[in-house]
Amino acid sequence: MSNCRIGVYVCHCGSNIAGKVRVDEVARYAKDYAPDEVVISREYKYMCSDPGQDLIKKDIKEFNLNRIVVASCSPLMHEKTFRNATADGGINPFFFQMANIREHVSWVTEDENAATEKAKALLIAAIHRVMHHEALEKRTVHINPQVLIVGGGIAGITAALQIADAGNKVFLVEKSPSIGGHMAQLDKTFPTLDCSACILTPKMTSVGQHPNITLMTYSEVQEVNGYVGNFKVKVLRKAKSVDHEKCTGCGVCTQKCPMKAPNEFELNMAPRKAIYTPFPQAVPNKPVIDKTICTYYKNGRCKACEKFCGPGAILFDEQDRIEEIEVGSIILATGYDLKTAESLPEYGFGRYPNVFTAFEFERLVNSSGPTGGKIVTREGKEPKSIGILHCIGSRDKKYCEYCSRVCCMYALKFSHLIKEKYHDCEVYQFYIDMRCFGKGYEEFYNRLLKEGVNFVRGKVAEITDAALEPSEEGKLIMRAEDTMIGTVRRIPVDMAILCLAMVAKPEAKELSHIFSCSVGKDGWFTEKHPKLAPVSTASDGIFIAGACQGPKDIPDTVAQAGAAAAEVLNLIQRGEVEAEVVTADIEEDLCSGCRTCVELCPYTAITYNAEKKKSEINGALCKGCGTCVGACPSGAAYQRNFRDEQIYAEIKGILAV
Amino acid sequence: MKTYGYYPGCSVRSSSKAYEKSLFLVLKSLGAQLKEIDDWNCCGATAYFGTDKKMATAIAGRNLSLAEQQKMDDIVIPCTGCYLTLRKSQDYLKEHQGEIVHKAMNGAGLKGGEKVALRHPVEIIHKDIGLEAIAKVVKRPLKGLKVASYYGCQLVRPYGDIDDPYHPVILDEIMTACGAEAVEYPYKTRCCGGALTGTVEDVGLRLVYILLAEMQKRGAQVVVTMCPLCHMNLDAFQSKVASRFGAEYKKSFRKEYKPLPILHFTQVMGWAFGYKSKELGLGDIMVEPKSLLAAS
Amino acid sequence: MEYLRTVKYESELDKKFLKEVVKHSECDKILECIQCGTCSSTCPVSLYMDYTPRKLMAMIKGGFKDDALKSKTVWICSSCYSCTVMCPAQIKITDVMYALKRMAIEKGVYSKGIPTPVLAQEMSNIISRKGRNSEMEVVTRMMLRTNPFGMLKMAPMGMSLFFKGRMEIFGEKIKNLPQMRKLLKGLKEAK
Amino acid sequence: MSDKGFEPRIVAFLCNWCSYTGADLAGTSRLKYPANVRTIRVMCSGRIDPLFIISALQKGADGVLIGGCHIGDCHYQKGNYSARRRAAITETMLESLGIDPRRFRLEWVSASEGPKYAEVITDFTRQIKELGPNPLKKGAAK
Ligand SMILES: Cc1cc2nc3c(=O)[nH]c(=O)nc-3n(C[C@H](O)[C@H](O)[C@H](O)COP(=O)(O)OP(=O)(O)OC[C@H]3O[C@@H](n4cnc5c(N)ncnc54)[C@H](O)[C@@H]3O)c2cc1C
Ligand SMILES: Cc1cc2nc3c(=O)[nH]c(=O)nc-3n(C[C@H](O)[C@H](O)[C@H](O)COP(=O)(O)OP(=O)(O)OC[C@H]3O[C@@H](n4cnc5c(N)ncnc54)[C@H](O)[C@@H]3O)c2cc1C
Ligand code: SF4
Ligand code: SF4
Ligand code: SF4
Ligand code: SF4
Ligand code: SF4
Ligand code: SF4
Ligand code: SF4
Ligand code: SF4
Repeated sequence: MSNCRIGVYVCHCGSNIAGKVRVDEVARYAKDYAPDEVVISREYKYMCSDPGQDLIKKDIKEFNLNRIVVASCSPLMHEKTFRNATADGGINPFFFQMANIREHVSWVTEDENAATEKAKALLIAAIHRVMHHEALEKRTVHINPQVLIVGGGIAGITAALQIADAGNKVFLVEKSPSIGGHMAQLDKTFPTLDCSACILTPKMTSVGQHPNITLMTYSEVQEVNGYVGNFKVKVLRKAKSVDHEKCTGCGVCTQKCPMKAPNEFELNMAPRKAIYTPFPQAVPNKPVIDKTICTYYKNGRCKACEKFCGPGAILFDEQDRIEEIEVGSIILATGYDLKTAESLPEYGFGRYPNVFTAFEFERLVNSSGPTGGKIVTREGKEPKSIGILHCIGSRDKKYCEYCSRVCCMYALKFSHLIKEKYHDCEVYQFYIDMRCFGKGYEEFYNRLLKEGVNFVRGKVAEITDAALEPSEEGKLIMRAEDTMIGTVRRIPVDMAILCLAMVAKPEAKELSHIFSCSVGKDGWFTEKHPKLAPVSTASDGIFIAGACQGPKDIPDTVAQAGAAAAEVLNLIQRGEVEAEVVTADIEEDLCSGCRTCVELCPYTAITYNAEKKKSEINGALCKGCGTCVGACPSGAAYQRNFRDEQIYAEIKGILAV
Repeated sequence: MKTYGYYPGCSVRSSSKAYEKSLFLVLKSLGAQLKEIDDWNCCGATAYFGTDKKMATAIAGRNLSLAEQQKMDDIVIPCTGCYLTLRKSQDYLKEHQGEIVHKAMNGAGLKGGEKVALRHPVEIIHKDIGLEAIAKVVKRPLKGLKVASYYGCQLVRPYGDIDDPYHPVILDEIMTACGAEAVEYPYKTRCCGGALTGTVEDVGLRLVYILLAEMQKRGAQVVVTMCPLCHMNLDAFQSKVASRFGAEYKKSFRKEYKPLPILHFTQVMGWAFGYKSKELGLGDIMVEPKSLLAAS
Repeated sequence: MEYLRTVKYESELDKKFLKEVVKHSECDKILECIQCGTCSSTCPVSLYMDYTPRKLMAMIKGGFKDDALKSKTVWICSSCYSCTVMCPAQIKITDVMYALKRMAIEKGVYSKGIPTPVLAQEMSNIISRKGRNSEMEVVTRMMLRTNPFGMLKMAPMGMSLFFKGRMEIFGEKIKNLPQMRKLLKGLKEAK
Repeated sequence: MSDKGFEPRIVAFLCNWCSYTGADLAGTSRLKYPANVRTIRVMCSGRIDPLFIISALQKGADGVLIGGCHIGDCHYQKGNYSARRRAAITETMLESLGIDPRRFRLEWVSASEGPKYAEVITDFTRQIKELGPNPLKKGAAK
């Protein structure tokens, strides 16, 4: 390419480079190597300083340069600086290439000759490469200010209110008939012991009434298309069989309905009707019909609800439908599940009636729960002794390797709630390590120590009802090594509570496909960076908040929801974002339609156009990894600024010395 | 008639002949038979792993290799001790290809041993043959007989691939298929004492006591085992246990300790299939079981 | 009254012990023990041990070689594998017990009064002589070496087994004994 | 082949996010390693076409290294899986071309593994020195 007029600049970096590399020799070598193309080759003390940059700008004008090469530090350090200088000089910033002769040469090489030779090779490679560069334009994408939030637990609620309060439209999609999530099931919350309903209900109501929030309960996201700023989302609105516009929430239908089913909200410890609202403070506080148990849907008889409904809100023939919405950003806040107790047969859940899960216990102490807040065994008796078993399924390589983070604290909370009601009840905490790391948490632990709870440091391996002596009869036996004392103890109790591991939602994997983000080995959504981008995902414009990212308590969940809201507001405020420049594309003529690339793209940016029998790349989705390019057997796919010919030129140059 | 390879192990040739006898009959009724590995040797047993793991593996490996040379795809092993020893040895052979044990085996003209599938009778009866087939050949359903199935350690642990290591059910299901009532109790896989009854008797006997007491309390009339060593511990040591711990039992549970008949599970199946007491070796059992079986 | 010194000086410990144990097959995960006590909790015989399995893990990690190898624990372990299937760190504790047994026998430091090592040795002798094992012979030899008077206590049970035809005095032999001997000899030479 | 003065030339393709940054870290930590390696930056190890490797060997490289993020850490989620798959193909390709596949290496180096980068380069240089000059190289062929 003889019309290239290249300016070469070799930096001393004080003595950082010049102390090891003979920079004058390197600069001369470049000129001699390609005397026709290299118009000017200089060395200078500090290229990144203002005078250094001015040198480039001035030379472009004076020598009519159209390509710039700087041999200095790592491009990760100053590529931007020199691209800007190049642009300021009046040529496209991509007609620039950098050679790293500091981090990769002067700082790591002992011998001066070897360093100088290596620097030459890297510089010649850059010269070869820059000859093949092309002008590239920066692009921007407009951001639609509407926001989708998936999941209406405390995470989704918090984020929705913050974004809506800032004046933006929010669609909140919740799978179940009411928002509230797991927090709605809790009794008191550690460490301050606020009543969960008291702090949550006002927030739920605000969501229900907020003019900027469109609440879509009993709904699920089915499909997401598009990219940051411009997502098209299909939401499945499951038929509620009740017209919520007309319904006044009077509850008469529920009273009259003859069909009962176990109430999931109460962990099946109480019944609900076929037409029901899941709990008294539900938002929206209007019922849905569970078609799987309603006799009308099963065999066409009943309709009692319809008969008694004053406003005529019952809609038996309502159908599931798909609603399409357009948003610019998305927050996933789909929460967690508890590991099923049945998956750990050694703890006898189901075989021994008085083995309870942690959630069952939350409902048991809750004054609006199935026992009206009375802690009783399944036979209805007051327990005289209770064992609380930590780390059930957590910190266990057979099940979940991680620590669930909240169970130590809620186990302490349980002890307190028990002691509050039954002062003389013997409460045993079987723990491995007491993890109380939040603000005020250790203090809460200390308080429990004073309340006279028994702490046994040792894990219970199994629960049986096998008595070995009269005092054990009719009890559940906790056999554990008291590791502090070094003795195995058998402790009989009336009730055992399993602090089960928090686990990712089983559908998280499927959601990660729908939203093009990823899940880690345990099924939690993966953040972009664990410390520096904890609520971002690998897909721009899609954020995560709350326990769907990993086990978390409410303070952390709320903090994260706020962070996710801030990220979204940041996008909205900016109005547009810069798109990746070094994206890939496909030469239509060359593409054989083999579809190798389609499979490989981590961002589903490539689609196969069946009509043309060619693959196409959506430039807005492509993040520029180049994987498709590396795999394309026809050479049809190419990546901007990393074209094959550019890399071949670099290879040629690097081996020319 | 399906033929399986067969590794008897030393115990069924001495203390547990009745197990082998009844196993053959039961399988015959179910349309299967066993072909013994010619010139098998002792599996090495657990104690062996405590002396020299490589030697133990080599000794067990000889059996696996013979089975393959004799063209057996799978071998049935009635003793769970042998079963586990052979399985662990096979794993070792797979993981240490080309190392010392393989070299020594090759030197003695022994090859392979990694392919043959190792099975326990309970597993083939439950999986390959199935509960329906059992129900079909039952002639004397064991109506009302309360049977405690005892699994012991080594079938379900450490592999855990045949049934749950903590709460297995396959033997209970086999017993139910024979018309009996399965007794639910928490110690189905708790250790029977293993070799401790012989070495550290105090501990061994106490383990036997805990098991028998628990079964008794849950109303078991008969206990079935699936391993000669378990059987030996529960059966032969029972009188000792009764005399040593009878008083403790009475104090704790306010009842006399009543010795339980301990049977090989195949004996109970054989009875349900209509075989005679003599054929099944019922007379070998310390606590006479025949009247109970006959009554059911 | 005599007061014992219970402090352990680092110089009394053997820091290489952990490495030695880990070298044995399937003992590689000891380092991951979180001292939860699940093993001791599920172990049916932990009550009779001088050190619970959990303690033994800590002792191995800490280099308490003498105490670990002399402990009764390894001989009381009945190899039931409960701990192995329950350990949240997936440490194969049973195999660790086996490894310690082997090391104790090798060094001849096992705790006196425990007949298991003798049993194991007798068994291996019989197998290398005959290829098959005879319960009667093993037990008799073990008793004679460790506790001759115990024989008398065992006698009644032995008699009843004998009368039930469940005691074989002369064990069987395999046919191809030369092969067995060659195998064992090959093994010894290879080592 | 043990040319005493043989100084091999090694081309290293490094991904922008992990390995290139790791190499930078080796520099900022002033670690020392042989000067035989020359780096080419790509955005992702998934971009690397096996033909780049062949081309480098044809043009006179004595060894080729690919550096990517550890499996599971790819900045682009799964580009390094492609790299791993292609590395296997590359090895067979090299063999069929009569090139010792040990002249090619795939290593995972994270952005914080400056010392590992230095070790890898040191070790690979040593290995290539043992293998001697690339026989494809003109003039080097015997
Ligand atoms: C027994 C127990 C006691 C606890 N006690 C306390 C305590 O005292 N103090 C404390 O700080 N923390 C406590 N926690 C932790 C607390 O529950 C969580 O921190 C909190 O609930 C996390 O909120 P979230 O919104 O992230 O998830 P969730 O509460 O799980 O909410 C997720 C929501 O998303 C919905 N959803 C799920 N999937 C979809 C989908 N595909 N589409 C649409 N919607 C979907 C769900 O229906 C749900 O409404 C306790 C946890 C447990 C297990
Ligand atoms: C030994 C140690 C190791 C750690 N290692 C890790 C780790 O590996 N991983 C991890 O995640 N966390 C780690 N942490 C925790 C981590 O350091 C903190 O989480 C983090 O630094 C907190 O950041 P910050 O900005 O809140 O506070 P700081 O880092 O303390 O920053 C506060 C800033 O405010 C300035 N400032 C203070 N007062 C005023 C004022 N009146 N006016 C103006 N400016 C003011 C200070 O000069 C300072 O620059 C570690 C902490 C310690 C002590
Ligand atoms: S451009 Fe880079 S190498 Fe040159 S002076 Fe600036 S920091 Fe140093
Ligand atoms: S009776 Fe009608 S108005 Fe009242 S809650 Fe039911 S559906 Fe709504
Ligand atoms: S029609 Fe269905 S929902 Fe309505 S009252 Fe009858 S059973 Fe209940
Ligand atoms: S928080 Fe406590 S109970 Fe929960 S897994 Fe962690 S250590 Fe175990
Ligand atoms: S891999 Fe290349 S040829 Fe195949 S579909 Fe993609 S762009 Fe077209
Ligand atoms: S360069 Fe990467 S992100 Fe872009 S289309 Fe190709 S594979 Fe997808
Ligand atoms: S169960 Fe495992 S992790 Fe826990 S103390 Fe025992 S060996 Fe250690
Ligand atoms: S294998 Fe040994 S240590 Fe482990 S539980 Fe069984 S008897 Fe105890």
